[in-house]
Amino acid sequence: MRDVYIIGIGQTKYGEHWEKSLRALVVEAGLKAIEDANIYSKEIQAIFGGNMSAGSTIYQDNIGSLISDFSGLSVNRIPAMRIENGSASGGAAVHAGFVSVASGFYDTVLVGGVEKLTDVSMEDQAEIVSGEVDQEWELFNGGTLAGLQALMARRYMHEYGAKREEIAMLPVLSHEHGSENPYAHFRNRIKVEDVINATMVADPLTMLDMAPASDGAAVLILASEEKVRQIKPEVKIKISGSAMSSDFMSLQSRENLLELKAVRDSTEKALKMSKSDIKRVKIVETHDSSSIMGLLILEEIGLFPKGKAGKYLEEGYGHKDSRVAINTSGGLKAKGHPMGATGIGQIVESVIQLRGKAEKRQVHNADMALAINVAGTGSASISHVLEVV
Amino acid sequence: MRDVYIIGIGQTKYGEHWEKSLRALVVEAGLKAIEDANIYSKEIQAIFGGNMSAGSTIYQDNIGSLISDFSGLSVNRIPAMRIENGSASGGAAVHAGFVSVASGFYDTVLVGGVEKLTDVSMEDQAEIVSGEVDQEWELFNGGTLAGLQALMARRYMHEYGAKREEIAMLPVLSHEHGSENPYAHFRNRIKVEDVINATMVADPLTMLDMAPASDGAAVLILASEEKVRQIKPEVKIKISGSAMSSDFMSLQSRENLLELKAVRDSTEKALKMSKSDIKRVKIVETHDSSSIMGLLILEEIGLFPKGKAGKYLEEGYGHKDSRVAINTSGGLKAKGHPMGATGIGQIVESVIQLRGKAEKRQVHNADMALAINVAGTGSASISHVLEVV
Amino acid sequence: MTIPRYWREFQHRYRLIGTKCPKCGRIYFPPREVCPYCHRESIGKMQKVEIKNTGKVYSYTVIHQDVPDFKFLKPYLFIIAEMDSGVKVSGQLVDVSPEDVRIGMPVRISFRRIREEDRAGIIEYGYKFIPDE
Amino acid sequence: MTIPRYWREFQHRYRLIGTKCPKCGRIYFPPREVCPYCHRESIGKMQKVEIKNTGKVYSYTVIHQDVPDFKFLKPYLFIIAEMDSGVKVSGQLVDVSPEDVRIGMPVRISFRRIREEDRAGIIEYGYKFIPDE
Ligand SMILES: [Zn+2]
Ligand SMILES: [Zn+2]
Repeated sequence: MRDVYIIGIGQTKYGEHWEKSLRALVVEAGLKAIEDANIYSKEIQAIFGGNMSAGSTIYQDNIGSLISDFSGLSVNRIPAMRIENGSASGGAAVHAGFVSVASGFYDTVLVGGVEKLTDVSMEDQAEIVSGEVDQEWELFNGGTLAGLQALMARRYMHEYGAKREEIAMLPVLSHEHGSENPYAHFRNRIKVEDVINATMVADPLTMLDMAPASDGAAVLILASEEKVRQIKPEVKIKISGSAMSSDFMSLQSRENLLELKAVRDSTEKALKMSKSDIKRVKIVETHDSSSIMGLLILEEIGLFPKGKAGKYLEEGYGHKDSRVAINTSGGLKAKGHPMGATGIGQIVESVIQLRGKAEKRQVHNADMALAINVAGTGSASISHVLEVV
Repeated sequence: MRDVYIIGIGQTKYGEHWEKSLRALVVEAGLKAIEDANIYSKEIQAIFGGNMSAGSTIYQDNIGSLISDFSGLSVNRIPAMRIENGSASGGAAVHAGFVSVASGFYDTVLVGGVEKLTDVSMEDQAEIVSGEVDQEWELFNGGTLAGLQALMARRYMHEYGAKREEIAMLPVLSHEHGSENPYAHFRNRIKVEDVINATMVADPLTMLDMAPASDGAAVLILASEEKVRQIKPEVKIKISGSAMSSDFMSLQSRENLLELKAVRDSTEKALKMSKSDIKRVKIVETHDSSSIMGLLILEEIGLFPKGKAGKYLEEGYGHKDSRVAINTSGGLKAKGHPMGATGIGQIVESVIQLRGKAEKRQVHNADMALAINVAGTGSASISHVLEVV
Repeated sequence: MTIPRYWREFQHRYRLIGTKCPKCGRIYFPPREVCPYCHRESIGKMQKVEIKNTGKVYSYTVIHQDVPDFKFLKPYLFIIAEMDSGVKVSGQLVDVSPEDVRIGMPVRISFRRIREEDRAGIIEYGYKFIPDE
Repeated sequence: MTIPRYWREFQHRYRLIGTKCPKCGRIYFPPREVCPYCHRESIGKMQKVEIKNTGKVYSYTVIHQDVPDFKFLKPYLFIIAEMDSGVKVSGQLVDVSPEDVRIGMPVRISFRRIREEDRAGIIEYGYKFIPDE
């Protein structure tokens, strides 16, 4: 297996882009990434496009061709496939791109994710976002994605005696970091009381526990060792671990609501591949589609003891100046959650940090980052470890 | 690059499966393939799922997790991603699976495609099937998939002086072969007059020029050389070529409506990879989403001169007993067109032929097959060359 | 939800039919064609079983979202119950006010209307939980 | 089609706005942010151009399908025209009966109602072709 590097990144601001179409968003991010990599379009040998919901939002399928065409790449006849894994579509696309380069099949590939949600009403958004849970046995009965995650939160408080305030710590942290990220959907700071007193979504989770439905796109250019030698980037960033795992789709099928087996497995594998361990990781992007999901992930990967993540955050862990910085991007909560782009955007942030270009949110001595992208209530998980080499 | 083999196949009958859900269909085909390969589920290291329209038909995304879970594979924590490329989703999934094994990343993977269309009305089906053309610049104006292909047919008749009857030859041939395929959606034989006089869909194309919207699933198990040595299959079938290419998404963007550049490119690359050429191919599965698409593909890959495919079919070419057998499965027209499964089903048929198990539709001395799976009016194309080794 | 989709699972929903693996004895709801743990040994051998309709609240929430199909119910109680037969089942809980719900509370399953009228214009029925005391 | 989607492309549809690559001179419709042939040299440099509204029928069909959004028009003429400015444009052809349409026939573009009322309840306008003689 060959080493895989990230030589280019590009992203749009996340948020409500009424004036921009799905294709305009992904093209904007794609052209930035190609420029950042300082390569010619002819050097790109394949496209892996992450997108969850274009079929439901704009009735558009065949998204791989759409991305290839409007990025001006289809005249090169390169393969362009769409990868869909719900909220984890972006991470899955990165994993697919990684496999294709690591294995020696390609030298340079573009991984691009996009989601366009403001083309439909807020009500339809809630249903579309729930497209990744089991439609027959969860949503049919009223079990929305937020509702199911609320069941996890309630059980978490019950089993571990965790306080509501502790769960609210993650959105507070995400907003604090997000306030320094010019690409973030929300840049305001919030307090624990704000989270608890916000409009209820699914008791105990409020609007401020939940990631917003954002429009946005994020793109990476991946390259082999050989290619990197030609390009000579200032900072050489390697994907030293990439793994994807699965679990039962519906929450009711799992023995333990608070165990995210796919997350544990993908993270262990990615860390093992990178010959590292969680203690060496300086930056973690967790998948806080809701506060509780973000916390459960942090515990599952061994960063905090079970049931204690919120308490640790209260003590200052997770802040960009602490031993491990969490969601320096603002996370899904503040940076935003354009599903197909989310997992790719986590890695864009990691690269910015590893390049030392994160300005006010820069983590000192950032040399290793871990990004975790999850579908639904944990049915799929993709973990990536990134290192400066 | 390592050799990749097909060690297991499974498919459902294609057609209207009112009583079966999307997940039931893919599980049925998947379990058959696992049994056919004679392996244990634990040996499967990754899943590549092809599906086009579940987001629009049953509001279900996260299809990779769905397939993994209900096939009983999610407890193995394997990666399970959905690949979507419109009507070419199945072929794209096979290509992704091929890359993952050829490159040495995995030894055994499952590639499964499924589509479930009878869950929505016929009217909605027409719109959903058109999800792979450009929604903003084609369908918005009324340009359905069938309508766009009709524009190709009209231009074909105009430029080459081809007769309407010649175009109708492909559905006639597909139905003749399909009548012997127990998995086919339609098993009746039809005549040229039947095609011409059927209900008009988009002038000059009638209902009998167009592939039906079918429910169905098809699954392959791909394996490395090492794995094949353990399994010791009776007939060793190798994917000797696999390539995917892209073209402009909308028909109006192409200089020549009758040139399928992606098809030519993917087929040339696949044949080159297999160190072969079109003259050695005994069996071709062409993507006859409509008669005209099927014919244009046959011409583009160099099997017949431009504008003459129908004439050659009239002379008996393409019949299973001729030099090159076309659509022995019945093609998309008679076997059916469950989009996510279609490209995989083409390869299932090729394997049945290469194993010599096609009974009444068996091609003599079948040792090499070519399957071509296309999106929309040609925006993406995947070609696979299969050989007995 | 379209009519074929709805009717297809009607039996399973109406009588709470799951499947049991004859090899390891595990019971599954929703029903499965294959046991994830015994796989090949279970193919074609899974048995239909009716899940006993009593259990206890395992976790609960009150959903306030404006989801088109469930707006008329808003807010509604949604729970996962641990059934006496071992499986977990998620669904709405009715005939009780949110403040009286507790984890561990006995519930049973009852057949009820799930939504007013969905996008396809049909009124859909299925199971809901009610307090069992 | 939802309102944001509809309005976003309204200008391009109403005035038939495409883009031109300053490097190679190629004109594109629908508009593109980047020229596929000149790529990097065209990024940020593509120019908006109004496509001249005259051209000739390149191919045509009469669509008889029951597609929800276009049922009220059924059957309707749909064509690809080769415009005098070089690009091809597809769209409906109106104000002529199918038997009078020929490849090569001069047409021009006119602004018309595209559909009665779509899923979002809006009446949508865009370009259609009419005979030009
Ligand atoms: Zn078992
Ligand atoms: Zn140019």
